Amino acid sequence: MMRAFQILLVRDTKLAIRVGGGAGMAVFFFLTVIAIVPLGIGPNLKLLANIAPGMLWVALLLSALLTLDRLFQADYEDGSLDLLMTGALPLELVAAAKALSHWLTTGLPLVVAAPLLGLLLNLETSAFGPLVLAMLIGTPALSFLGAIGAALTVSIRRGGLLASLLVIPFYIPVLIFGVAAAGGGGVSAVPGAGGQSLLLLGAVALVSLVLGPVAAAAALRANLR
Amino acid sequence: MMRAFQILLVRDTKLAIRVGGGAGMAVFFFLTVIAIVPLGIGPNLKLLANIAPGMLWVALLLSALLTLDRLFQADYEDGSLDLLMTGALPLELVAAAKALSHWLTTGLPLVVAAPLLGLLLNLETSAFGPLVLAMLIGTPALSFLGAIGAALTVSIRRGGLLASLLVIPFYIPVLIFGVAAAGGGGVSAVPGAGGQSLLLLGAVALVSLVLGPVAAAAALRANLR
Amino acid sequence: MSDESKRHFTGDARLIAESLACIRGGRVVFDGLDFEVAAGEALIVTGRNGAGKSSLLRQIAGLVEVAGGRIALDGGDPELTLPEQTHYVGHLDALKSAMSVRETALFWSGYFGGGDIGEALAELDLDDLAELPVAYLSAGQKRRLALTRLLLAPRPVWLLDEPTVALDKASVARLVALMETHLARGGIIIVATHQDLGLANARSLVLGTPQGGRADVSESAPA
Amino acid sequence: MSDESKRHFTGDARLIAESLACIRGGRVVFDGLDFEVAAGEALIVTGRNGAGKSSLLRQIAGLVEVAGGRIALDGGDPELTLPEQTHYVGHLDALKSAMSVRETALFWSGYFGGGDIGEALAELDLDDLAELPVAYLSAGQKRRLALTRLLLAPRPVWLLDEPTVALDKASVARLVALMETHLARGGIIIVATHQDLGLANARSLVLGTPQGGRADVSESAPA
Amino acid sequence: MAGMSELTASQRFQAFANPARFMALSDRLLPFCTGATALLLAAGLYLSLFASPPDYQQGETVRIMYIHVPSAWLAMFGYMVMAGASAVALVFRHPLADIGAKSAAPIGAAFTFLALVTGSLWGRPMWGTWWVWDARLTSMLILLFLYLGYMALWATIEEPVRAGRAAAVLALVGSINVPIIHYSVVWWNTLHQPASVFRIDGPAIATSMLMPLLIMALGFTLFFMTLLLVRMRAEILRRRVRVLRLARTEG
Ligand code: HEM
Ligand SMILES: Nc1ncnc2c1ncn2[C@@H]1O[C@H](COP(=O)(O)OP(=O)(O)OP(=O)(O)O)[C@@H](O)[C@H]1O
Ligand SMILES: Nc1ncnc2c1ncn2[C@@H]1O[C@H](COP(=O)(O)OP(=O)(O)OP(=O)(O)O)[C@@H](O)[C@H]1O
Ligand SMILES: [Mg+2]
Ligand SMILES: [Mg+2]
Repeated sequence: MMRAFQILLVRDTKLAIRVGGGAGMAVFFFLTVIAIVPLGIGPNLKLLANIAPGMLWVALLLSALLTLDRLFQADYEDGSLDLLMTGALPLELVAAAKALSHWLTTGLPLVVAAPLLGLLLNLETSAFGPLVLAMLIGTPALSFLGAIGAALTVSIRRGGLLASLLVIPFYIPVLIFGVAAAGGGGVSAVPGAGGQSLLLLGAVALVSLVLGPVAAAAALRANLR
Repeated sequence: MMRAFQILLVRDTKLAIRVGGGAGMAVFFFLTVIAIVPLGIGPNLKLLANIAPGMLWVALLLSALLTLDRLFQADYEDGSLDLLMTGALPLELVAAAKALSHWLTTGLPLVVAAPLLGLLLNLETSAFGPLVLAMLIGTPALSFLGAIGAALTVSIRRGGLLASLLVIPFYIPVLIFGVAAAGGGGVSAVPGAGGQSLLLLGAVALVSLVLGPVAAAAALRANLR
Repeated sequence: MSDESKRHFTGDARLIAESLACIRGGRVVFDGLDFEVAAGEALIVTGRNGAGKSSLLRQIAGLVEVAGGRIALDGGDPELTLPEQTHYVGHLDALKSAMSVRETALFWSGYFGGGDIGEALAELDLDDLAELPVAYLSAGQKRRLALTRLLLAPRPVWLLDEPTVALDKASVARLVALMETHLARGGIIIVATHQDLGLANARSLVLGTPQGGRADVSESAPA
Repeated sequence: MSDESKRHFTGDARLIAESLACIRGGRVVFDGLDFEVAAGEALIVTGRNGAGKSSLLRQIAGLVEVAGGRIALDGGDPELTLPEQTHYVGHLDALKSAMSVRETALFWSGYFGGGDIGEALAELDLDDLAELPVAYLSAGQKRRLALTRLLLAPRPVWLLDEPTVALDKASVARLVALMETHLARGGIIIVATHQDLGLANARSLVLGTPQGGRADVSESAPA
Repeated sequence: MAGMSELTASQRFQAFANPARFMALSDRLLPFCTGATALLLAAGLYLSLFASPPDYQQGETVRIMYIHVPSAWLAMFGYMVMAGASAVALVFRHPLADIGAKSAAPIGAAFTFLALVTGSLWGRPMWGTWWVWDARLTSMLILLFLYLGYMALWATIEEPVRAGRAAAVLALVGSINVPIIHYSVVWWNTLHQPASVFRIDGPAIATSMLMPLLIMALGFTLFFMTLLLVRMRAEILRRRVRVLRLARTEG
């Protein structure tokens, strides 16, 4: 069973890299989003540094949202999902493998590239450590929670916007704690900026690791043709 | 020929509304993006008002990007595009009809909803006029330029990120002039904030109305199977 | 309109391919292919999987590049391109699950500049299903809906790529009857198939003999 | 592994359906359907388009909800669910254009816990194409690749939904031979088709008689 | 059966995959290009780093100019080569044009990156910041994005013919950006230097600095050409291998 999990993981990652461009593409997209923001809100460096962690997180959410349809939809449309369901691997683990592969090809490369992007946004160097840590903990939650939205909308061709809408509410805690843990402004009410937020972020991430695959599997079953 | 154009336009709009949720979904998505930003960058009202036009425009770009794959990909995958090409309507007009339908279901509703969203972001009421005008002129460019990216990546399943990447450089002028015309910060160097930027935005929009369909048609032809 | 769709096509049209070549994915599929199909004739394209039947049909429909040689409809409407004078029904059904059967037919009829859809749906026994969304159709019903396009607007050349796939026996018989009618009106049909259709006035073209790209055309009149 | 794939299945397994019902899109497709297929037997499901052949096969594979009655594999592996003991080849080919033929076979073999792929590819005459990306395959070649799944891991029940679609005559013969072998090993095959396959040990099930959902099962032994 | 007067498709295809004349020509050209590049770059580096005077305002940092300005020019030149070749490829379907455009992209992207980095390094002492979002810098960043997008498109579409055409369309559409980069300093008042070499009223720059700059620019251009030839040859060989491999899998 672990072999099937691993094989599925490898195949999905390979496909993501070939079809979607994989890691490089994710970073590149992230870069363009980050580059767009100063264009929109003006080149005031102080202001930029102020909102940099927030912007990084918003960009993270977006690149996750834009790639959600990669999770199940292609497999649904070409019939692969039917066959994955007749395998011995429980559907929950199928969903988990796909979410993990999504994280490997979108979340992880962004974590690695984050310091560079922080530079572009004029972030202080001292803020890089907490930022990367927060991203490392928070990004898996984006993929695993995203799987729920992707599964719910799997039978809808081009359900992109709808999936985003369904998922965004789940992303909000990640965003709030993520920004706070990264030392950004965030919702002021979060106390003890760094440590506590990081703990809360970790808790959210852990819950999503379990909740995501289970809910996604249930949603996929509900979408049986 | 005009009849075929109109029939295609109606059909695409209908499909967008049924499958993608259409106008309501676009506004709703826009709303959530706008709602997320304060969470990311903190609830400082002054700051928010400052960057409001920029954020509105960034959100506009994103909802356009997230729906780009709706333009040609479904038709390509199910074989409809093949048949559209054997019709008497030139491929350029096919692309134009699709881009127009994309604007009707994503850009236009957002223009209508913009004042409401400006309120959410604490924008001054006096700024609403220029903002709506700028959006009305700029959003068609997003759909028509977006068509190029969508057409270039039509043969790539889940080309979402790549299409965004290809399109973002073309969106940047729209963003810069759009924000400046809406009275936002924008690239500081843009002179004569309002009027001139609006003219430039208009020029970009006009160019894109021609360039978009022509380039998109060429890209579709290049992607012949 | 439905009267017009019954009119005869100009009797002297001929579809002519001269030393036609096809390259796909960097490999030569066929080359030096010559054939002619006159009005009222069908050309039955056969050959093993991968011989290039679909590629040939797509070339005629303008959907795959002609790598060499030429293909033209002599005596066709000089105002229209060859693809504009063909109906192509390929492996893909070109259906939208969110549209109903009636809407689908209406759309294609409008887009191709055709007329009434009632008769076309009835011909393929879809009138009972007209209000159903396409998502609810079975494979054969979808195929029949794709085939109605042939009847929605009059075009002289029909390109059918394995049209009988998923059809039950009654539907196959219905399709063959439609094809006979089209031929009787002076139409041209090129059909790629692995199944014997029993058309009266048909030549056959065998693609992909083992040696390579060479192809044979032979006259034949199956029972 | 490839030895194991040649082993016999337990000889006394029977696929049993009891007053099975199917509802799709709010409409009853069939109901009160009873049949039994013993090891070594094939059930050929026929019926007009929309009769419910695909729906039945998907029910057995666990992909469409069973609206009433039950379906089970008596004497099968008690550790496994019914879908885990079936190979389903449906209308969709479940292929990824970005993967090569070999990669596709390797993936499914690994996922289903099977073994060597070389023999399976050779059986369907795909070994020459092994390095080609799936995007380059013709319709029939794709179909053959989908069919290799049957050979990649041993499973007693084969569910084939119009498996001959797009296959040329040689491939159909090859497929029929594979089916005979599977039956000889004590496997069970349920195949929905509009074409006569000429299987020796086959019953037939006709779905969707005009009156309504009732169905007939009859013994038959076509040539 | 085949048309007698015409090439058969396989012959045409061989010609396509096998631009033998280009290979022969480039083989003879390459040594000269390499030699000239080495000479010019050596001379240029010596002149710009040691022989030329420091600026009376900028001091030694002005030496960044001798790298920055030629790379910026070649970034734009590279895009024009790419777009020109793309146009030829689209209109005349000449395989070499296709290969040329594809090979020019990474070189142009590298020069763009170099211009961005050197500009950024120069900006720190001159403007007190690594980066500002003014029109020149932004349009240059867009140029990098265009290059990267172009390369990404080539990389994701598997089939060379299709990829080439799609990428050509993109290159042509993106070429609008080149004049924008050049005139950005005129159309918007930016932090960046206005044009001082290519001006209607002659260069506004001291000859002692202009000479080394021009030599460096020439050296960079030859360097670009040399790299382009090498990359095109490699691409042609890669395609030959691909054709051979495909020919081996089934007829
Ligand atoms: C990342 C930052 C920078 C970028 C992207 C950049 C980009 C460019 C480009 C594209 C050109 C060629 C313009 C043309 O010929 O049309 C150029 C030329 C030039 N740049 Fe920069 N630059 C940057 C920073 C700087 C800085 C900090 C300085 C010095 C203060 C500088 C001084 C020059 C000069 C003197 C020229 C030659 C102008 C001419 O003769 O046309 N650049 N730069
Ligand atoms: N996804 C679906 N949703 C709702 N109804 C469906 C769906 N798929 C099929 N149906 C309906 O169920 C009935 C049986 O369909 P099914 O696909 O099982 O028929 P079939 O016998 O396989 O036909 P064919 O020979 O055309 O393949 C049809 O009347 C069809 O309208
Ligand atoms: N999209 C494609 N890209 C590259 N090569 C392709 C493509 N489609 C088909 N080919 C190749 O072209 C050849 C002819 O394919 P084609 O689909 O025309 O065959 P066919 O005769 O229709 O076969 P079938 O009976 O299986 O439908 C095959 O060898 C195939 O590998
Ligand atoms: Mg075919
Ligand atoms: Mg069926």
